[in-house]
Amino acid sequence: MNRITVETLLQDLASRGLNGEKISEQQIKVFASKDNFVNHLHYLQTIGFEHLANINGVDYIAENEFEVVYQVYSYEHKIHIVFKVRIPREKPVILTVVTLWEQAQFYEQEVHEFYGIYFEGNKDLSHLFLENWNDLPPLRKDFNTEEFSEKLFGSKRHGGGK
Amino acid sequence: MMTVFNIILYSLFAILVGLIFLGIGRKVAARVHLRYGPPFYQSIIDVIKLMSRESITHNFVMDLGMVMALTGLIGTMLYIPIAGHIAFESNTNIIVIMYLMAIGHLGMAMAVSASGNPYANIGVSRALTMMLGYEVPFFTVMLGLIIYNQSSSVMVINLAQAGSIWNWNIWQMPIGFIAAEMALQAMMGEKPFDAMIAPAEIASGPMVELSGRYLGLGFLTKAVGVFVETALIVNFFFGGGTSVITFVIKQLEVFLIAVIFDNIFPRYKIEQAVKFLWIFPMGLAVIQLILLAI
Amino acid sequence: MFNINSLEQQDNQDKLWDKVINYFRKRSLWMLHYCTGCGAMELPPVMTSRWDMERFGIGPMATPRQADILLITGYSSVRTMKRIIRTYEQMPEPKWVLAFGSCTVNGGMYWDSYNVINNLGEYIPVDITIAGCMPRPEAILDSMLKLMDMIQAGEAKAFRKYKENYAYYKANQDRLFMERGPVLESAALRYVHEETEGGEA
Amino acid sequence: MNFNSYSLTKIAKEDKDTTYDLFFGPNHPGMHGNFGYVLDMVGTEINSVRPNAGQLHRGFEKLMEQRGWVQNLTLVPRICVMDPDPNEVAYCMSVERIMGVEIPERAKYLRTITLEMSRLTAYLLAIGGFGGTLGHYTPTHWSTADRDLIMDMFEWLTGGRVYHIYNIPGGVRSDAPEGFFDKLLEVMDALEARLPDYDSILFENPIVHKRLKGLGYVSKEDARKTGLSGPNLRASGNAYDVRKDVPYAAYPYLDFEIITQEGGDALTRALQIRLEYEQTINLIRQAVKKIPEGDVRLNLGLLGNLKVQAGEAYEKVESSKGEFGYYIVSDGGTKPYRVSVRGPSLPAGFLWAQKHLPTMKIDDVAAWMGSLSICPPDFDK
Amino acid sequence: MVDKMLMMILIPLITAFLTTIILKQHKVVWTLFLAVSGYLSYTLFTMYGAWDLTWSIELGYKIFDSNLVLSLANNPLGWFFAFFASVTTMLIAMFSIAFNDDKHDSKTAPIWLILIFANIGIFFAQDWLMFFGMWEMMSMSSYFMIAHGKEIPAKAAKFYLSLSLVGTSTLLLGIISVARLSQTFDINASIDSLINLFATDYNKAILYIGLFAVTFFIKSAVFPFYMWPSKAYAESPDDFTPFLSTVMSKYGIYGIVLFILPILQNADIPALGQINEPAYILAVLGAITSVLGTILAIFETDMKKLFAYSSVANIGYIVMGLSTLSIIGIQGALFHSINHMVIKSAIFLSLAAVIYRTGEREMHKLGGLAYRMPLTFMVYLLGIISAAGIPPLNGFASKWLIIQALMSQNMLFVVIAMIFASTGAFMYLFRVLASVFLGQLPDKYKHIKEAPLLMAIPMTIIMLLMLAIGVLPGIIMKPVNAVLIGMGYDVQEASWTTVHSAFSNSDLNVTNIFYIFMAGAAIALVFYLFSAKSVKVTQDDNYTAGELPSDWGTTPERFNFSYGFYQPFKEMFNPMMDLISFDRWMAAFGKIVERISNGLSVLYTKSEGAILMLYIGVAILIIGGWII
Repeated sequence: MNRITVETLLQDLASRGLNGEKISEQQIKVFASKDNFVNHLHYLQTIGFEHLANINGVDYIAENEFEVVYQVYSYEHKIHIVFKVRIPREKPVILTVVTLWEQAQFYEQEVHEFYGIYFEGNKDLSHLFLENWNDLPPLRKDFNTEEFSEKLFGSKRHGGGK
Repeated sequence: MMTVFNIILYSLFAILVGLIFLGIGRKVAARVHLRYGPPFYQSIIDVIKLMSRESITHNFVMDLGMVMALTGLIGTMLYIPIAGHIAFESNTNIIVIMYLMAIGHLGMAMAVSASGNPYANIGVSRALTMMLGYEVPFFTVMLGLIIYNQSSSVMVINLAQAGSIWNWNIWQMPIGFIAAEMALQAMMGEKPFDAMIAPAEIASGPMVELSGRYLGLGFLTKAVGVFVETALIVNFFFGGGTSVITFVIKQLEVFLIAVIFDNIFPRYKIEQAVKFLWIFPMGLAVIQLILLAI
Repeated sequence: MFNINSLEQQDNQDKLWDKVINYFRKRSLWMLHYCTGCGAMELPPVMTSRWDMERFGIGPMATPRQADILLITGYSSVRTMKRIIRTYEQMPEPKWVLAFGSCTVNGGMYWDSYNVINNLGEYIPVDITIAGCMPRPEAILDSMLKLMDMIQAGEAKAFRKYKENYAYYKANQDRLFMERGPVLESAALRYVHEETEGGEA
Repeated sequence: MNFNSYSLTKIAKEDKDTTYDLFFGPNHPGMHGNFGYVLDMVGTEINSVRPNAGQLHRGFEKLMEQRGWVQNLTLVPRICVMDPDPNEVAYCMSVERIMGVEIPERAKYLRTITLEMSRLTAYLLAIGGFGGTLGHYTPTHWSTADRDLIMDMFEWLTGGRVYHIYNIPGGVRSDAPEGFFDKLLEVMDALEARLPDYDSILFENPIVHKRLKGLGYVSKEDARKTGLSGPNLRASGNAYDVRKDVPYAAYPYLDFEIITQEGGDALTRALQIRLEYEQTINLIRQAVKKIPEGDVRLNLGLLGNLKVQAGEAYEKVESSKGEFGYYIVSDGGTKPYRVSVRGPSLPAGFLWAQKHLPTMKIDDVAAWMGSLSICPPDFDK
Repeated sequence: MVDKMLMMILIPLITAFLTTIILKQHKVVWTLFLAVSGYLSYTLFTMYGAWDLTWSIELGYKIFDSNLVLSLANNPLGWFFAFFASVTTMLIAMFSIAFNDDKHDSKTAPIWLILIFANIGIFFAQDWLMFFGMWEMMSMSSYFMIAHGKEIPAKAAKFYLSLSLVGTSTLLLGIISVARLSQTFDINASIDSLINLFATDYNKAILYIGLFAVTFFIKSAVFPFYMWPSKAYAESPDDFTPFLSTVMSKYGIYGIVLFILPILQNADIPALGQINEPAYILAVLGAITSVLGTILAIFETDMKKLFAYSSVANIGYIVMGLSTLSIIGIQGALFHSINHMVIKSAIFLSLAAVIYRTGEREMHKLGGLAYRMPLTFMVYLLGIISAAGIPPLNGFASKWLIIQALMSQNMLFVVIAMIFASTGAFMYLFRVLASVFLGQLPDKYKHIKEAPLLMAIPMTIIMLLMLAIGVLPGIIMKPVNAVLIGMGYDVQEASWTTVHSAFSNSDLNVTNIFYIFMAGAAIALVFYLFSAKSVKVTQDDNYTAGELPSDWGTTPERFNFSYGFYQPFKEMFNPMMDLISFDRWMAAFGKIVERISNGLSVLYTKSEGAILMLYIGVAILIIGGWII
């Protein structure tokens, strides 16, 4: 496979209905809809983007949306793609990509734990990190960690935050 | 009355010498590590501290087992001639010594198994497997000595080497000596044959649930064990000793060889260790045996 | 001869004997280092050639049963705290706790985290806290020597505090570990995904 | 009973009483960091494994959203205590990318030098780790003492032994003190002179070879697909190194080749560390030789009030364990809107644990972990 | 007064018929059984020294110009085995009263009594007719004992029976051929004639001896017949297993001592080094038996099967001791026979008590019973200490004698095998201790009680017996030396405390070792008592790397390492296991026969081994009869 540049990649993706922006010579960001993003990721995988570095969520509370970001990289083309999918905040459900990348299992578990996003098709969404947790998923913007810490650990009492 | 006095004296001597050996061993190991190391009497302090601590028992078997362990080793020690002296008038039979030592192993294994911790049990299973690994070659070397001297008495073997330094069995049967040294390394549980302790694998194995007095008794057992094992090698291959002092110095040499090897090898897995013991020391011992038989 | 109770009735007991025993205790400190956080990083230099704490008879041990000192090396998350308490309670007496770093005093830089306890002393008794993030090897060694002095003087008795004030510690521990509802009220908003709850199971 | 035709793990599925649980960590001498595996065992063989993570979870990503851009620099290195500088650099690079600024050349070289020094400390710890997991404490003592030479250099350069916070958005905090580079070269010579010792006691030790050979094999394709990175990836024959592929700092100016090895087992990974150790010393020497004069930081105004315009970027750095990536979203305020950290250990710590461990014996777990350089804080966050 | 000898064999027989009438009254039946074995023990005790006691009956037929006579005679060798067998039986009988309660009654008392009748008959038989009849009786009745009317045991028993059939057929062939040679059925006469045969026709003599040897080897499970005990022992009634292991495994040994040993000793046989050829083969077979038994025992998971293999290994020691043909070796072997009786009855009885309380035989399903059944645990512990040959208990002196004898005969590789086996013994003996008595106590056994009093008494007696024999080996050594004198060896009266060795300065004062042990114990105890007190914690308060086991659903059952205890070790033996594993052996053998007799395959698909052996037995009879 020949090495492709950022520009040709963006054109290619545009022809498939994906909007993208260039961040740097080796990095682009791509916006996908939640309906067919798995197909796009699969396409990217077939053209050499085989390294899934991370999956993370972002809480755009003002727009009432979550964003799930897939960090994909190609060893051949040496291009990094920030692959962004938006989902509504009320019904945060998105398809899983475990079928494409095995390690996505754990990234998805993590995103589920910290944002409460459900991954359809992922069999195990149990908590990896938090034990005895009954509050909001902590990385949501409306979760106030300072107040939580004060209530559970008494952080102010011990002189925290001064 | 004299016998009772002798028994107490010999036991205390063995424990003291064993503990100081362990301390010196730690010091030497520290020097290999480019460290200063603890004082040579550190092990004595450790044991006294352990004895004075609260300890945790799971059931009566633990107490029984640890006492049995020390019993076995002290019993063995009383059976071994030290520079020709012996605490108790007996014939110092090698096979008795080997079997008496087994009480110690059995007691220790029982005590740690009683805690019910799987780590301890894995350690015990490894220790017993290792025992099968080293006893066979070690005994094969002993067999050579017995055939050579036509006696299974340590005292007789010891006396047969008296006189010149060239009478020592280390010159008579050097191959056997190397085999015995390898088996001794495993017997003392030094690397590369310390799979039964293996902190990084099974969290120190048998010792995992031992605390306070149990660990203290364990240390005493280890100390007497070191004394007994080095004393055996000295009696068998280094002609015993003319005085207690030369005897102890020879023992220290044997022990330090083990300590040095301990610090230049990582540990074998248990099956690798047993395979090694059954190929190299066993092979050498058998060669020695064949040479003697011819 | 050796009697653990002698520590508790020290005032009306023979002082000399305790002094002797305390000497042995301070000269042979075995530590269990619970690597709760990053503070553990400065322990290897202290244990190995450069600072060599084995000079003072201090050595690492594998399990709580064998150890005298519990080292809490750094911040402790809620999940770790549970394990620390179990480990601490498994240690035989006399036992001492050394807490490393600012995180164990007031949460340090994690004071407002939702998963890091703020003051270790609320949950288990701490003998010595070493300030700093992270404490330098010299500080660690110094704290060890300080602990030795305290043991010799018979002052290091935090483990008895734990026994005497068990109700206090237990209440604090339970606040973290007992089954509890949401800490913050907003948790009621949590979305429940019908399909995964019902359909696929 | 037929002895050979079926393995113990199969028996375990038929007879429930044969299995038992073994808790490997968190407070276990063989465990690297505060992490654990709950092993379902049959005999001494592992049947299945449940990772027990989260003991180190501090909510980094949440805390970073609540602190200023520069305040976050205190948190960032604490994600990986063994190799902290790549985190600082990756964070700074992400911020700089969003701001669209280019740092001075000298700062680039200083960053490279700190990165490589940090890598050396991590490799020395890894050598010690290999010794420790195999019960061989001599190299552990030696390498920890050797590591202190670099720690002292760090202390001289940055004022901190473990956490340096030397890299800041816009360059580095201050220039190197006088005489620093000469001393650094001396230290490099001393460390290089130690290599034969490590070779003879560890890397060429027959028992080490026996223990590590064939342990935890990762094939070339699997390593690429499952997100392994760093020495683990290169030891499986993949020529991927962020320093070469997506060059940053002063790496484009330095002369080095990506070291790859075929093999993919624990022994290869151990030797990979040994080879890269040499390469790192070489890189530091080159960087010291080539370092230009000039400023070491941009003037970005009062750093405490730093504002970063809206934007986002993912920047990655090659650390001793693999690829550290920082994805930062800024909404133009004085605090980041979102910081997401990509740690290198997750694929190994979770995925490969579930692939590798169920064929392994309890003997090998610690050595396996060490060989994949699993560092729990970077996935616990 | 009726003849003592006759009384002795008739009383069990009569009682056997008596008990069939009141079979349902299990208390009465088993008490009668105890009474009979008590009577036998007492009678035999009074018979010591009365070597002229005989009983015989002429049958009135004539073969080979001599009258057919059935005769019994008191002789040192027979008495030696018979007496200790009876004492063991008595102890087991006491245990059986408690064991065979409403739930567990195996209703086997009458057959067992017949077995005892055959037992006495075999040990005192003076002619081959008596010997063969009793042998057959023993084989049959033991078959019914093992089957005890249940289905799974019946399979094992069938296998045992077919193997026995092979044995009896070879025995019959041997008897016929020897009798033809000596023109009489008298055992002693046939020994003399065989010794003479060695001088004239060596090969034929070896063949005759071989025929007997096969029978004896099968009964005592010497290699290549080492595999049947694991099946038969495991499936037999739990209170009968001790008898099977202690008494019945000695028939072959008795046969060898009675018949083969005098021939090898006195015949003119080409020597191989210091020892003659057949004896060397015997030694090698013994060595293989003990090594194989040990290895198989190490890997077994069923505790009764494990000790079945352990018995096999012990028989190996005894055979090795006998094969030295030296005084020390035979002393050791005979001593070890009795020690094995005592040890194995201790072990099997304690295991029977465990099975009685828990109903479980698989070791990994048990655990922690020492805390609930301390006495049973102590019996088992002392049992394994002596079984491992550790002083100051009884197993040591006999093993020591055997090792000394082997060394003095320069049988170097056999000694190594012996050491391998006796060190390996630690592994399997300890494994049962760790798995059954130590470790975590499963929740379902939390309320288990100590064994009932009637079980506790015989176990305690055996425990004391082990200690007594261990400290004063003379208890057994005196009769042993009587046997040796009876066999024509030149030995002195045995001492109470000391056993002798062939080497210089190597006589062993066993009592002294006991003193040394006690001294060690005293010193250890001082250290123990002068240390700080301990605190008792519950069994589940264990080091778990800080985890709470309950968080992960770990119950005591799931926190107990006992399955695959020696797994890494076992993997070393995997290639070898294919060869020695019983099932593979059978399957391979069965396949060959399957090919030969394709048409009859239906018959042996169900219990192929049994039918197969039957074939072999018949074939031996046909072919043997044709040759001779």
